[in-house]
Amino acid sequence: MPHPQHLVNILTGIKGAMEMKDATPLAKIIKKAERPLLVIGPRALEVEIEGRPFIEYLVDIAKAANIPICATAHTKKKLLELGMTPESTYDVVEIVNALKDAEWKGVKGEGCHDFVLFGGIRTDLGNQALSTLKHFAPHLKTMTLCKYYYPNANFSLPNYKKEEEWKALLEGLVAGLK
Amino acid sequence: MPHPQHLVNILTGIKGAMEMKDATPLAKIIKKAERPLLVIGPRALEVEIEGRPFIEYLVDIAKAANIPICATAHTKKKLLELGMTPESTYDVVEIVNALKDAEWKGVKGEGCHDFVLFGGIRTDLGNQALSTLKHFAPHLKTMTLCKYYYPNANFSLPNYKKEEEWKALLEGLVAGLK
Amino acid sequence: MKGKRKKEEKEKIIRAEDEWEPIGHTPMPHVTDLRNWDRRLLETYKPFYAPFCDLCCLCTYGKCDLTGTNRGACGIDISAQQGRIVTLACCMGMSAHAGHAAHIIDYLIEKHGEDYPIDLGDQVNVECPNIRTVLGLKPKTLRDLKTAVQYAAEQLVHVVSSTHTGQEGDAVDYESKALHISMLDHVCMEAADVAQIIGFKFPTSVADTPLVDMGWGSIDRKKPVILVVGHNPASSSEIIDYLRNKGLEDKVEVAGICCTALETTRYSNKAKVVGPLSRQLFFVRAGIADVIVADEQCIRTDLTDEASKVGSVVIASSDKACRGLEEVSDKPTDEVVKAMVDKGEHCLILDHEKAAEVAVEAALKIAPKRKKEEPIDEKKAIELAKACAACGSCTQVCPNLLPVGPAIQKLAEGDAEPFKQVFENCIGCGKCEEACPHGVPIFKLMQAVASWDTWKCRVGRGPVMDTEIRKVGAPIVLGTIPGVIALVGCSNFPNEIDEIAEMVDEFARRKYIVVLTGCSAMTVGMRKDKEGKTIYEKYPGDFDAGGVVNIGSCVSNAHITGAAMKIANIFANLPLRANYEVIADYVLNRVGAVGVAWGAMSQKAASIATGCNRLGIPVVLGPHSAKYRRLYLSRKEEGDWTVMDGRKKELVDTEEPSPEHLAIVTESKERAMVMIAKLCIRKNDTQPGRQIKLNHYIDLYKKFFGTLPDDLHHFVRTERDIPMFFKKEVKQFLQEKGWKPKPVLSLPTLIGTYETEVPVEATIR
Amino acid sequence: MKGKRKKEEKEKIIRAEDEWEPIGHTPMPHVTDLRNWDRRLLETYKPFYAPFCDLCCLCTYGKCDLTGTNRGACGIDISAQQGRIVTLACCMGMSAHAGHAAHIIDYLIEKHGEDYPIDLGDQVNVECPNIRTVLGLKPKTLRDLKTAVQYAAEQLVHVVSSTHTGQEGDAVDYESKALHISMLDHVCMEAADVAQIIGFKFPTSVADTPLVDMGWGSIDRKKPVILVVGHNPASSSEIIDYLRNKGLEDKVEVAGICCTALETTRYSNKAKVVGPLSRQLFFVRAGIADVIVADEQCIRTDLTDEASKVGSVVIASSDKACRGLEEVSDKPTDEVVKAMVDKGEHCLILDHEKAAEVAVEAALKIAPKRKKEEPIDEKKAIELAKACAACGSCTQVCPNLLPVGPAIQKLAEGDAEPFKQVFENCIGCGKCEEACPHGVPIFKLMQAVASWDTWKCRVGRGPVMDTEIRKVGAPIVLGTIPGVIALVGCSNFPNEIDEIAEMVDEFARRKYIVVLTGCSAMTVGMRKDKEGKTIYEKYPGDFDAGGVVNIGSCVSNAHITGAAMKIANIFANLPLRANYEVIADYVLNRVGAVGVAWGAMSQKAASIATGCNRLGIPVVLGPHSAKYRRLYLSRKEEGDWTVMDGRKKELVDTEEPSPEHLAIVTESKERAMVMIAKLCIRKNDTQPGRQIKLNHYIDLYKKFFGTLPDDLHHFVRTERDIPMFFKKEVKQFLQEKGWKPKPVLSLPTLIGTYETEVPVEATIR
Ligand code: SF4
Ligand code: SF4
Ligand code: SF4
Ligand code: SF4
Ligand code: SF4
Ligand code: SF4
Ligand code: SF4
Ligand code: SF4
Repeated sequence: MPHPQHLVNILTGIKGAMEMKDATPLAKIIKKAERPLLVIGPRALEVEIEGRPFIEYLVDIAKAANIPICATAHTKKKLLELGMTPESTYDVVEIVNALKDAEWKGVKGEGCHDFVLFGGIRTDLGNQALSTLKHFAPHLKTMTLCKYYYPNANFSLPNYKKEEEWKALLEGLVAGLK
Repeated sequence: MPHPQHLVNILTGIKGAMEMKDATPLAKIIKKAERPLLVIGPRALEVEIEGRPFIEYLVDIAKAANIPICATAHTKKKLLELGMTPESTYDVVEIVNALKDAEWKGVKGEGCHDFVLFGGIRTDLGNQALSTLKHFAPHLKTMTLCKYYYPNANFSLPNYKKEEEWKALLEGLVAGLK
Repeated sequence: MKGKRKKEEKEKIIRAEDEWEPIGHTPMPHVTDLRNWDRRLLETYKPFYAPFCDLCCLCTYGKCDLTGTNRGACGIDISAQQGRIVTLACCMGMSAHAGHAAHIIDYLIEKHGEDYPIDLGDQVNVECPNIRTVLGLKPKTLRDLKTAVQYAAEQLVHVVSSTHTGQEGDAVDYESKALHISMLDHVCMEAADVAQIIGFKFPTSVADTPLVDMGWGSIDRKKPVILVVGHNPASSSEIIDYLRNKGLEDKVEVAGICCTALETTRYSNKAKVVGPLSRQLFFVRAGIADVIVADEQCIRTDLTDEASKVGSVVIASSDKACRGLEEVSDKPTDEVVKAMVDKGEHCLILDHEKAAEVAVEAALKIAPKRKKEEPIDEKKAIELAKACAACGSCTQVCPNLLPVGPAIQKLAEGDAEPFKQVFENCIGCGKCEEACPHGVPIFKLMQAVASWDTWKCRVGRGPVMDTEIRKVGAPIVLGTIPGVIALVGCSNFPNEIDEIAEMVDEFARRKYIVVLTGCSAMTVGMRKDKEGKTIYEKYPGDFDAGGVVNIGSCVSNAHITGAAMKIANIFANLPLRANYEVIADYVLNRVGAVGVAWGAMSQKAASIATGCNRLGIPVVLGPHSAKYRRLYLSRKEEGDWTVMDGRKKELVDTEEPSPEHLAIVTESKERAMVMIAKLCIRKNDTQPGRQIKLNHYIDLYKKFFGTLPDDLHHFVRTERDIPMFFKKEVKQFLQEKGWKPKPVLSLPTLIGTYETEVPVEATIR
Repeated sequence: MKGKRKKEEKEKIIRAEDEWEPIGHTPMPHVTDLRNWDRRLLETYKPFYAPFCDLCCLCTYGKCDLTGTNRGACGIDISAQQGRIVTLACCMGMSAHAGHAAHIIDYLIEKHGEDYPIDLGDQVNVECPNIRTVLGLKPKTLRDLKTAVQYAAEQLVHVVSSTHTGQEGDAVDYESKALHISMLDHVCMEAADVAQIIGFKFPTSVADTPLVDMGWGSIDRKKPVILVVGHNPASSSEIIDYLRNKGLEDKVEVAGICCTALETTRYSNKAKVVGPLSRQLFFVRAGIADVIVADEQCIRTDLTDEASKVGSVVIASSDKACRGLEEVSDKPTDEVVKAMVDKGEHCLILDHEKAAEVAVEAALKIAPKRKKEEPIDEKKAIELAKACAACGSCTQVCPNLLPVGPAIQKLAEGDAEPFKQVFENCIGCGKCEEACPHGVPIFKLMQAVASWDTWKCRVGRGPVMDTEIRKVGAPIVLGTIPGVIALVGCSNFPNEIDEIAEMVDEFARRKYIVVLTGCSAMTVGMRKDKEGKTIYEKYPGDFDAGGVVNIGSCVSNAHITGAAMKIANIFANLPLRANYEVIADYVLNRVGAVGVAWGAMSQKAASIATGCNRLGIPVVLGPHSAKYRRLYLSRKEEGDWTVMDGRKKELVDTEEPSPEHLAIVTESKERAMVMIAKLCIRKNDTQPGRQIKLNHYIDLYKKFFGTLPDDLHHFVRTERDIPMFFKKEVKQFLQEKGWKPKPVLSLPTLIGTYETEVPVEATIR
């Protein structure tokens, strides 16, 4: 079990995220999902990857695989500007609270999601939200797209030291999902 | 950080033992120590490796590298029977309490030990005792010779599933130390 | 075991024969007496758990891995375990205030006698609404306050007991216990603050309390400086007295950090406020203080070590934080001072008068001997920053997730701005400097980017006056004052100064009533607008639309719940006495008050917030607060929003999720503001009132999110609820959503929707 | 803040005018009043920490990594953090007893009135030594017991408060607080047990209390079976009463697990003891009970789930453990019974009389409807064991580190012996079965290897009689009775039955006085010797050399500390009243008592042991107890063993490390026995007494280790200390060690070696 980026959120137990370094298997996993969801948080507005906002990569991913979006915090506004209408707007804990419920009808009213991707949530809050899902949502899998390791996810990217590696992974993912 | 054998003792932080699978580097590390000590606990009397008591392997190691012994619990009696007089007899927490003190004169009166090997201590008690040393004895390194992973040591053997692997390591160590 | 004798005993304690109000159903409630109310609340607002650790390490059976459906060796599951930890946290928080209360009341009894009367001036008749409502006692003297705290202490025993291995095993039952002990936290805070107000003669009947100087820049470092740190004004007021008696008030600087600062400025407006907890280590390391008097709570545990490094001496003065120091309470002052001056010895003095004398005498002698270093300038900082090897360790350990390393690298290149940002968001924990393998003196660097400006803080006011309640009661309940926003707790987290100030500004401008306590009350003053005015200079201090009120220190939080209770009492005429369920139900359904604990970090914040929750006041928390492990969230679409129509006595499905949550974490200040506006909505709003509330909700939502709120249809009951300004687009939106009118109730209540002895009639007066 | 008024208040509470004894220096001590005593103790017996986790997760600044020299974001270091967790654990433990005491006293006041007198029969005049010594109060009535518990509750507030973030920051100060609250634990236990004894009229003046049947085999499963679980006899005694009144005592089986079992047999010797906590899950799953009445403490948190699986119904009866059940205290009995019988509904009844009625009526109706499964036989077990795929999961999760998997594989091969061993060492946590991916019904398998034999347990005795103290006081203090060994706590760990029984046998045979409480008192009876006799049948029940005394339930632990205090009082004539330091000093230096908490696992055990430590009684713990994180160890060669010679009033370096440790973990029963014998050594031993003690120490050491003790020279003061039997070899050994004679003191004391108000004269009477 590798260490998360922020030691302050560290080691919580014996079930830790699988670290994913390659885009290809990740894309496969995502494609296999029946009802995926992409949760986009506000750090996606602030963080840039080689000059391009992280949120645009996330939008690319959503588009590539036709994944509905839940916009948390105030990300909705930017998404609209990018011409992407999120399927729902919640606080991150609210969407997690809904996802916990296997009977929930999901953001599209088609049933609860089975695979949830997260991007742009603070590491501490994100890891806590993922903790809720790890414990209480056995019916779904989670994955994070930020450049940090989130131990409470099922799949997580590693702690990237180099931006270009992160970028390559995200781009690879977009390509793989198309 | 691999998991310890007994999950009940698990994950305590971010500093975990280096898992050692090969005898050669281990022997080197031990040889480099100036004042090593071997602490032998009572499980060494009960556990057998392919019919031979674990304690005999430990005695072989002590002899090979001329390492003084601290016998904890009631192991002293058996050691005497094996013709090996331990340099000291303590409860495991007592020897650890002494080892914490960098000014201690050691079991031979020559100064505090810089490298301490443990064998035959219950996993839970052993890992707790190692925790004390991890936190409070920066002046020494610890290593365990039981067939379980002790996260609080500096060096630990892995969780062996197969006895012969453990046996091979111990025998390799004896050979390497001679 | 409710028992006849037990009842008699309670009646004796609360002086049942005093007929100021009829006695309600729950005088001095025992742990389980309000359990059904809690269960009803938590049916709508279910505990939401985010475990911070999958393991339990509370007994030697463990550690147990409780992941998912695993149970511990004692049989406990992960939900109950979270409830258990939350309960324990609330006990720790509550006991901090109960201990403070017990101590200060004894101290004041020693000074004034136990018959010393409670008199909060002619503007406050309902002097202790929490004690009245919870115990059923109308306290008249210090002794009565002591009685309230003793009762709370007895309850603490039972609640702590329930956290023992093999006791409670159900999450909701743990929450009920957390709610109970947190309700009692407000009782203890009230007892403590009221005791202090009367005992130290703090002002209570003026809204425009003085403005005092704030900031390290305001301290004259040439004078001897005594720094008081913590929460308990016993020692600091003795210091002021000693200075006054000796005519030294202008010769010695007394500056405070954390709540003791707020208390001290209530006692003397020559005292200065350094700032909140987040500035403690920074200020101590700056070496400005000659003597530091620490009392209790929020004191850095490495204080003595840090003080020694810069040659300050520490006097610990509380049994709660003895810090391993030798007690010298009974030694001659001269001897003690000598050891401090000559050998830099810190000490423990449990006698406050003695502590004060020693502090002043030592400061007078130490100051001339010390050469206090001036803060370094930017040039020097740039030079020092060059030692950074960009290893990233500092960034990795920062609890506030700040980009410390990159900012230092920028600083080394001559750009101080990023590091300035870091400092402003910094909670001052010191982890970064500790972690740096290259010895970069990060705190020293901060001196160069810190503003040495002086700000203003309005002195804390204490309880809201009855006259004010009378004036705002109707507008609040009916909704024409859109809400009361209480920024409480530590504000020791993300972008504290800017974010808190921005939120306060936004809501004060919108004519909400904004109240503040504790570190938040300081923080908010640490920003100036373009004209150089702080928030306190910009807005009046009245508890009225558009007012920004510094209620006081942390224990003043009880006056916030107290104000809500007083609305029920003074405006709606409901008796408070032992009438907790009715009052909480009233607040939940009719008083648009919202707590905001943006930077809450400690166990006290947990119990303060949880105490608000039991009373029906929702609380919005900052992002890192997910680490508290538990929220109370509803599911607006799946939830059951049925209430009793108090007039018609029939159940009505309102379909309206108001207030939507009881405890929620939001991710950004934008989201928080929108959530706050929404949480002010109450079932009881009049139609004009609802219009105003929705107007703000829509306006804020549009501002930050760009569209109409996507849940707006849930909060529009009839077309008359729609704000004029947005009429057209809202109508269109409602049509798209297939909206249908919903019932409007004038007396919504939960009483009658669950098993309780309280009759529905009790909700009407 | 010691204060005049505070003093007056205390004097009123303890009725200073009652002149039964002069008032000592610390009536009703506040948290810091005995701090110097603690610091003195901990100078010799330094806290030894073994962190169970490197992290702190107590506030939202964290998790903080505290490894080595790292500090938390609040400034705390790993040592202080350990002290903090230990303090919290002791608070949890103490509050469990304080809550129990508060509850049972109120319950009994309701029954008998608050003036109900304390009368423990003509053999006990010093009725409450802990309350006398700590508070300075000689309690006369139930009301006085309540007073003691209220005082303890107030102290709890301050101690819990100190664990809040930003409060105490020093390990030794935390330990002092843990010692304080644990001393009060003994006060609360004493109050609880004395209240129970007088309130339920338990026998107190007989040594040979009856023997009752023990073991699941002793229960007639054909009758309706009511199982009582927990610690609080309120409901179980009401059940007995109800059965008696209805003439049903022979028609319904009442069986108990944990301390409630011990209490219930004190009330009715028809009641049966199932066994200790470790058998709870096993017994519940066996489905023998029709109704389970759970009160408080030591109740599996999954009880209702497990009961449902086998068709038993649960009545929860304590506010401490409501378990999410609906409260039906006020519903008609018929209705409640019907829901239980028809729908298997569990419920919460907080009225004990009602709970009893419901329990009996429900049991009568449920029993005929249920077909209780017979335990499976070995053949069936072998078959079921074949499902095992040898995956090792069960072995990996066992908190007792048992080889579950391999034993099951042996069982599948037809060899039941290893699995039998596993069962005997099993603490019954259920983790193995939960972890098994192949659904092996491990608990069912246990039925086949469990002995369905019946054993005997001697009914608990309560306080040691004054007459007994008078008889043994001199021999104990002078050393001719080599020691008092108290096996306390849970004994829910390694090889409990065999190891505890073996230790008891060894020391009883050697004519030590052996006392037992709680689960240990049951466990020890669960083994028979070759003649089929249990320990209780083999040894007399007197508190005298070679006696094996079941003192009672967990709260009876106070009678063990109480007995030590009574020795000081009755034998040495020292006043107890508010005289804690003097009494503790006496016990430490002169009373050869040792506690053994072999299977201690919970927070209560932590506080019980820590309370013994403050009084100078060393405690030996089992190996897993290292997870308590803290021990008190001396370094015999490096330590300073100087004491005051009370007669000559001069400091003497005794060079003798006695007692060597205050709290130590030993690895094996062999080591434990040797350590126990050694820890009985006291500075005050006469020379014949020391000979006897050394004789046992040497004899045990040789038996288990094969040589003379290698630290023997430390404990031989003069040649006259050497036991006859070993004279020659010891002399030779001493010569090799370069031994020289050491001073022999007749009045060794720590008073005078540290700062205290107590004069040395106070140690002599
Ligand atoms: S309290 Fe329960 S879950 Fe926690 S360590 Fe003990 S047995 Fe395990
Ligand atoms: S002192 Fe400030 S910047 Fe440094 S780690 Fe703490 S919060 Fe982060
Ligand atoms: S830890 Fe020190 S060297 Fe490393 S990035 Fe931070 S300031 Fe630079
Ligand atoms: S609960 Fe906290 S202290 Fe316990 S194991 Fe988890 S992180 Fe460590
Ligand atoms: S209490 Fe201190 S060490 Fe623990 S998490 Fe909070 S800041 Fe970190
Ligand atoms: S029930 Fe017994 S054998 Fe199974 S895990 Fe628990 S202690 Fe081990
Ligand atoms: S977990 Fe089950 S299958 Fe695995 S070894 Fe144990 S009994 Fe056998
Ligand atoms: S001895 Fe321990 S396990 Fe047994 S009843 Fe008492 S506290 Fe519980």
